[in-house]
Amino acid sequence: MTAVATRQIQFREALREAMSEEMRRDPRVFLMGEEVAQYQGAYKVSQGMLEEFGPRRIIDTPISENGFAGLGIGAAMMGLRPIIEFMSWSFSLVAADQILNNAPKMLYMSGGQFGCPIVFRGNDGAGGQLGSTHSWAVEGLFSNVPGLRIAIPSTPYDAKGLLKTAIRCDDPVFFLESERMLGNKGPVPEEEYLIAFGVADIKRAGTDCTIVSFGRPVHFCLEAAEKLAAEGIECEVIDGRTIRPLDIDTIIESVKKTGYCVVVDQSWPFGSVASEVAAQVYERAMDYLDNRVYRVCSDDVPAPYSKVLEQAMLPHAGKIIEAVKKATYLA
Amino acid sequence: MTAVATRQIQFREALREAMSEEMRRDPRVFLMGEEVAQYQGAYKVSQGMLEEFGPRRIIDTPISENGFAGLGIGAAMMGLRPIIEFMSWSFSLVAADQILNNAPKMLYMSGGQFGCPIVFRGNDGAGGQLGSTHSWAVEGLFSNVPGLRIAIPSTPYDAKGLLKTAIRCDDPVFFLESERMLGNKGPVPEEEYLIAFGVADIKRAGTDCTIVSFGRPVHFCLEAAEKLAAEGIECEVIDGRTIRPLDIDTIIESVKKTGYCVVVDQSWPFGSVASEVAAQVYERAMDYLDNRVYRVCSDDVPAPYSKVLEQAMLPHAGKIIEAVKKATYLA
Amino acid sequence: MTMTDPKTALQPVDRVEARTRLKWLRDMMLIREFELRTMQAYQEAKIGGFCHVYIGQEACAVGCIAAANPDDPVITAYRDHGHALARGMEPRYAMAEMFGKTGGCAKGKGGSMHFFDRRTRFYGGHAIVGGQTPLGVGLAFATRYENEVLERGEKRVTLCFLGDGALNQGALHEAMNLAAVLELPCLFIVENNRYSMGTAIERGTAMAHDLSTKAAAYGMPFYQADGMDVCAVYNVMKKAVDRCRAEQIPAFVEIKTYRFKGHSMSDPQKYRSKDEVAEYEANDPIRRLADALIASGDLDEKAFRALSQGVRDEVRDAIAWAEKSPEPDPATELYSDVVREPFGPYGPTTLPEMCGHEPGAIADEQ
Amino acid sequence: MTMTDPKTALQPVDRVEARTRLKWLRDMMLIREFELRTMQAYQEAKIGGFCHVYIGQEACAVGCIAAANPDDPVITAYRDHGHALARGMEPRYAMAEMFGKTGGCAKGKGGSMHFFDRRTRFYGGHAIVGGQTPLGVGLAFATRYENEVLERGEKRVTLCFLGDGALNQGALHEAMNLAAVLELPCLFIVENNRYSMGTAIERGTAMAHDLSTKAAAYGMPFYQADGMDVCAVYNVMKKAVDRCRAEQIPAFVEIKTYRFKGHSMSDPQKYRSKDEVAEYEANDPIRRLADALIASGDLDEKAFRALSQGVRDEVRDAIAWAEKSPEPDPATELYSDVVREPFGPYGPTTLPEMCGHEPGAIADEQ
Ligand SMILES: Cc1ncc(C[n+]2csc(CCOP(=O)(O)OP(=O)(O)O)c2C)c(N)n1
Ligand SMILES: Cc1ncc(C[n+]2csc(CCOP(=O)(O)OP(=O)(O)O)c2C)c(N)n1
Ligand SMILES: [Mg+2]
Ligand SMILES: [Mg+2]
Repeated sequence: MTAVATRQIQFREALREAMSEEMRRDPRVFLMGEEVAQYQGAYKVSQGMLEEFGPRRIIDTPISENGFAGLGIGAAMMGLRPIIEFMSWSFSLVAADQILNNAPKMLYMSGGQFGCPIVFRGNDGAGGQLGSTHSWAVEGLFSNVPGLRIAIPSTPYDAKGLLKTAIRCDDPVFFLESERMLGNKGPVPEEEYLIAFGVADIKRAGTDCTIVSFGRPVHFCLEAAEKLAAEGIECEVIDGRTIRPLDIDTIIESVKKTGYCVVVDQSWPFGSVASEVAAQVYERAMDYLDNRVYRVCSDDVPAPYSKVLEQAMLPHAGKIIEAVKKATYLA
Repeated sequence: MTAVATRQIQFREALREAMSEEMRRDPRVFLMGEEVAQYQGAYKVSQGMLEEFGPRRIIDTPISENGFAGLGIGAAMMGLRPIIEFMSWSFSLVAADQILNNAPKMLYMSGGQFGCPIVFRGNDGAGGQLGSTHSWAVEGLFSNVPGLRIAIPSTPYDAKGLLKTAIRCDDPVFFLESERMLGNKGPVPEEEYLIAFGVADIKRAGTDCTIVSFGRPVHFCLEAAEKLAAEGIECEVIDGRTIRPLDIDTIIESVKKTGYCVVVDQSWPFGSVASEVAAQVYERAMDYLDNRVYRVCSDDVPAPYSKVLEQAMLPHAGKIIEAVKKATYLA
Repeated sequence: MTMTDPKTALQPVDRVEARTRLKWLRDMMLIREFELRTMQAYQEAKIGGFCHVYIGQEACAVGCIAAANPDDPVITAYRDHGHALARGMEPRYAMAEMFGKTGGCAKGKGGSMHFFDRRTRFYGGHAIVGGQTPLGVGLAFATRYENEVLERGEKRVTLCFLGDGALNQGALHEAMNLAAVLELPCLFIVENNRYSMGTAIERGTAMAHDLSTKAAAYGMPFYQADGMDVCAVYNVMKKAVDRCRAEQIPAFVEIKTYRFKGHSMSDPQKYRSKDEVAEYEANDPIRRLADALIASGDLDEKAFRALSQGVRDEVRDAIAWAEKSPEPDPATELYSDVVREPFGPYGPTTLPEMCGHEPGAIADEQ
Repeated sequence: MTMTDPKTALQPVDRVEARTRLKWLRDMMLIREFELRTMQAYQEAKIGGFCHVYIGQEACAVGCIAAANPDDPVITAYRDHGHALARGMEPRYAMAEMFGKTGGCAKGKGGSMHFFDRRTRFYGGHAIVGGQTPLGVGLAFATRYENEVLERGEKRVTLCFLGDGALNQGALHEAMNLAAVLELPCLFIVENNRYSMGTAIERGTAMAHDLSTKAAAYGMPFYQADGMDVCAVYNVMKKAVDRCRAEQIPAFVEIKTYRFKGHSMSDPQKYRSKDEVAEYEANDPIRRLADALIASGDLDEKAFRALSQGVRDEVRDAIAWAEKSPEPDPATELYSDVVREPFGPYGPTTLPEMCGHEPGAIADEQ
């Protein structure tokens, strides 16, 4: 509610602004990926960037994710600052070796000689009826790996601030966007700003139950919180914003206050970000918990194509409301 | 202590027996991988199998993990029963797309038409000073994915029984061995037996603290339990044996009895199998827990080469003893 | 290898009766009609997700599959409607799949990009570019294994279709090398429609002007066909299929084709000119075959109209059937078909309705 | 491309003084001695993990690197000792690395398979077969980018070494195609020692007898050299390097070589005959160069013995230094060098002692 004058822009525009500003600021930054240049981006995130920065800095690639992910890492070892776009993080599986074996370990393996200041970014998560192969929420897999940072914004404001931080970061960052949110509008100031990694954002203050989430499901949490507020339950919705580093302090502080905790995570439940948050909450705040932590994840099945099945599988406000009620002994 | 007469064989021999017996039983079973045939296996697991089964069923491949993993999946779709050996699971990252996008989802995507009865097996985990790229404990990554089973034996006996079950399974199985254990000897009866998936084994009974582990660290747990017993602390050591399905019931039963729980996992901590076990233990037995669950994992850093650093990174008896003491308020 | 000149006569086809060519015409018309109605249904939001139509490329699937035997395995990428139909999947199961209904060929779990049909040995629709190629080699491996180890069945070949974009994926190269060194009868059939999304093949693939070099790198025979002439496709494929079957070796086939529509349903197509599209449309493989059959006296305008009406009816019925097919019930469907041997939360596996009609048709498998 | 006949004269090298060839001889002898002592140290369990020695292949690294400029990036696979030394890493840092000591080139964190040296622009030792090839293309990309966007530096080429086994990894093919379509000056140098572990190249790679087909598939110039003749390697590489530097394009180089020892320290070597090994050993690249230099009067037996003694001393010193270098302290080292911008449990990054000697040497980078 700070300034009514703040302009509203789309999530994709926020991403584009972040990249463009950083490219103007630092000539070592370039953008590479499938259809990012001439096509103006498969999802129009990079629209207009070829025109501004030219074909040496906005670079189309063939469908060779392992190849161009590795190319980016090699370039980063030499001090450039690549932004590598995966049209979808689902396609990053063919590049798993490069992004998991090389990017996050190069500095360590080389005894501090070669860092890897690179951003991998693209669409993550299901929700578009794309079926099993195209619906990965990779945070469930990749967050296990040390040496990397994972950012997962839920609003245009966060997207811009976090992406600028990611691009300036001297270490590899996995930046998880969502095709379902690219058209979302939100306030983004004209002035430059950055958002530090490892700082969660309390998207809604509340006293009765802590809800922790990351990325797109934050919106389902807010929707659930609105409905629950109408029933007199005031939830605190914490948007982690980055998974690595995880701002567990903010979460613990909230749980100590509310005594209840629900974690909402769009990936599969087993060994997920939700498992980790739950485990850490218990470890650090068990004495403050008045009930067990409830986890709301995608169902433990491959992503189906059918709309009804897909909706049944994904976290949504209804499931979150149910979980909060269970967590707070109202159901 | 059942029969002194039980012969002792090596872990690698147990694996070989499981494969050979199943190949004799079912002509649809074949073994494929790098150096499995003429070289007699990079780690001699398949020694002699080329001679017995011939080059049509014991098949050497080029260094093309994504290619031959996919080959196996295609063959499995047609009803064959491939055993695909990864010299190391660390090399499965180049095959991540095939093993994660295809194997565990084919049945679902095809609406029940094409199953994938395949076993991927090989060495997993660190401990041999192989450095960051070669020291993956892939359970930390892959256990997030539904549609597959993950078996991780700690003894020759379990290895044989579980591998036979894996080969007969109509669904994909990731079978995680350990190069560090291949030479370990243990009792394996001459008679045929199978070990069902999802059935944990209590490797040591105890009353004071539950220790849950999987694979090679089970031995460190037993070592710790011995030492703790000398101090009067009787630990119950549960070997999960399979991660998917997870035999949470056996774990919960034990925790209800002991009131304390330590989970030992050779992968990195974040979103790990340990996180999952901890989260489930809290969810199902919070009222029985007299302290928080302690997790012992590898340190959250890339695997170093140096022996002292690597040993410092991995779970070992010392760390487990410390965790048990903390968990039981003795430290 | 000779290419027929666009807009001139089709290649003569030896030993193929006019009746067969009429069937090809009908097959191509069915695919075309199916795809037009697919586009319409997508606009009406009856179909979701990504959807890629096959309009313009019909001669590829029809000509290739005509050259193969019914028990030769077939596998392809996500632009899979044409292959499924050419192989014999009834349009209703295909349409119901895209409508996300239980009657779909994958019970609504796969969608447009993941069609499957056990009965016709159609091993799918695969949406990760290049990801189907190692699977194709695996199918070829299995047919050889069945012959040589299980000692049953005839010599078979596998048709593994891919787009030109897949030339740039490492998976294809590992697959080709494996097929070559293990001597597996897999035909890698590149449907070169000149674009992967908005990327012209020359921008994405080295040596795009001479794909025979890709075959040569693996010592494979190379074949090339004009994909706007179903007869040419058939002739070339027949040679390739016969040789690979007899010698049990792989081969590489380039079919030069074109997609008349956008990459998917949301493609502004700024990367190519209207003139270019019009030029190819003037070379429509359906029109060409129809004209040739009329010229040879094997078809007249009236029969052609009847054919048109026939496929229209069939696709209309398919849509009506798909509309009526029930939505899957999450209570039973979400957790079924995850595993064949249920455990924990997972339910049993069942075959789609489509397979129910011919139980045991492929009892030899699995 | 002419191959020198084994056991005959070496190729004449234009514009290279005898002094330079004497340096090559010493470099090769240093690598040989280093590797012999490495094997010994491994037997004594002073070295752990996987360890792959370069004995027999010395002419490859030495000849190739001689043909490049000091600021041309170099990258290779896990059999990396020879490249690191040829590039100028002092043996002590290499040996200490394998001893797992803080004085190692990667502070004991990398090990035998992961040598790195910023000062000499040696971008590592990479242990996933083929995994270094996209990185190599990235280095080439960065050199072009520096010239053309950052407008600094000279035209450079990247030497990207790989084993013949990497020919079968998809990563290489994606890398080659990217280098070709993006026009990046990367030399893919295959050290074809005929085996990947126990797999003879013919068993694993289609068209093994003519690797020029692999280059042709990407429209790259192809070069081939006798890897047992350092002069031949230099001559061929000089041509390749000069052309790729001038035209800023990629190329593919096959160097025919042989490893005299097993794949790693635990290889029974049943896949090849003793005779075969003996035949290659009779063609020892070090012996050949020494003989040639003696024949031309540029070296005598006494000078040769002095050289031998020199490298023995140098490696003995390296071992002594490595022995004395301290073990890393887990309290500070385990959590350092994970990230450049520390957070949570992570400590700061520091350069290895090796780099301390020339601070700012590559200040232009990073
Ligand atoms: C590994 C991977 N990367 C990217 C994509 C996104 N994608 C889907 S189709 C496509 C273009 C493929 O073109 P082509 O192979 O020529 O097939 P066509 O669409 O022409 O039939 C791309 C980039 C994908 N599905 N998989
Ligand atoms: C992706 C991958 N698969 C398997 C291995 C195990 N491996 C290490 S070296 C090697 C053989 C490589 O041979 P080649 O490339 O010819 O190199 P050379 O040993 O002859 O120098 C194999 C299979 C690996 N490191 N990476
Ligand atoms: Mg195409
Ligand atoms: Mg080799």
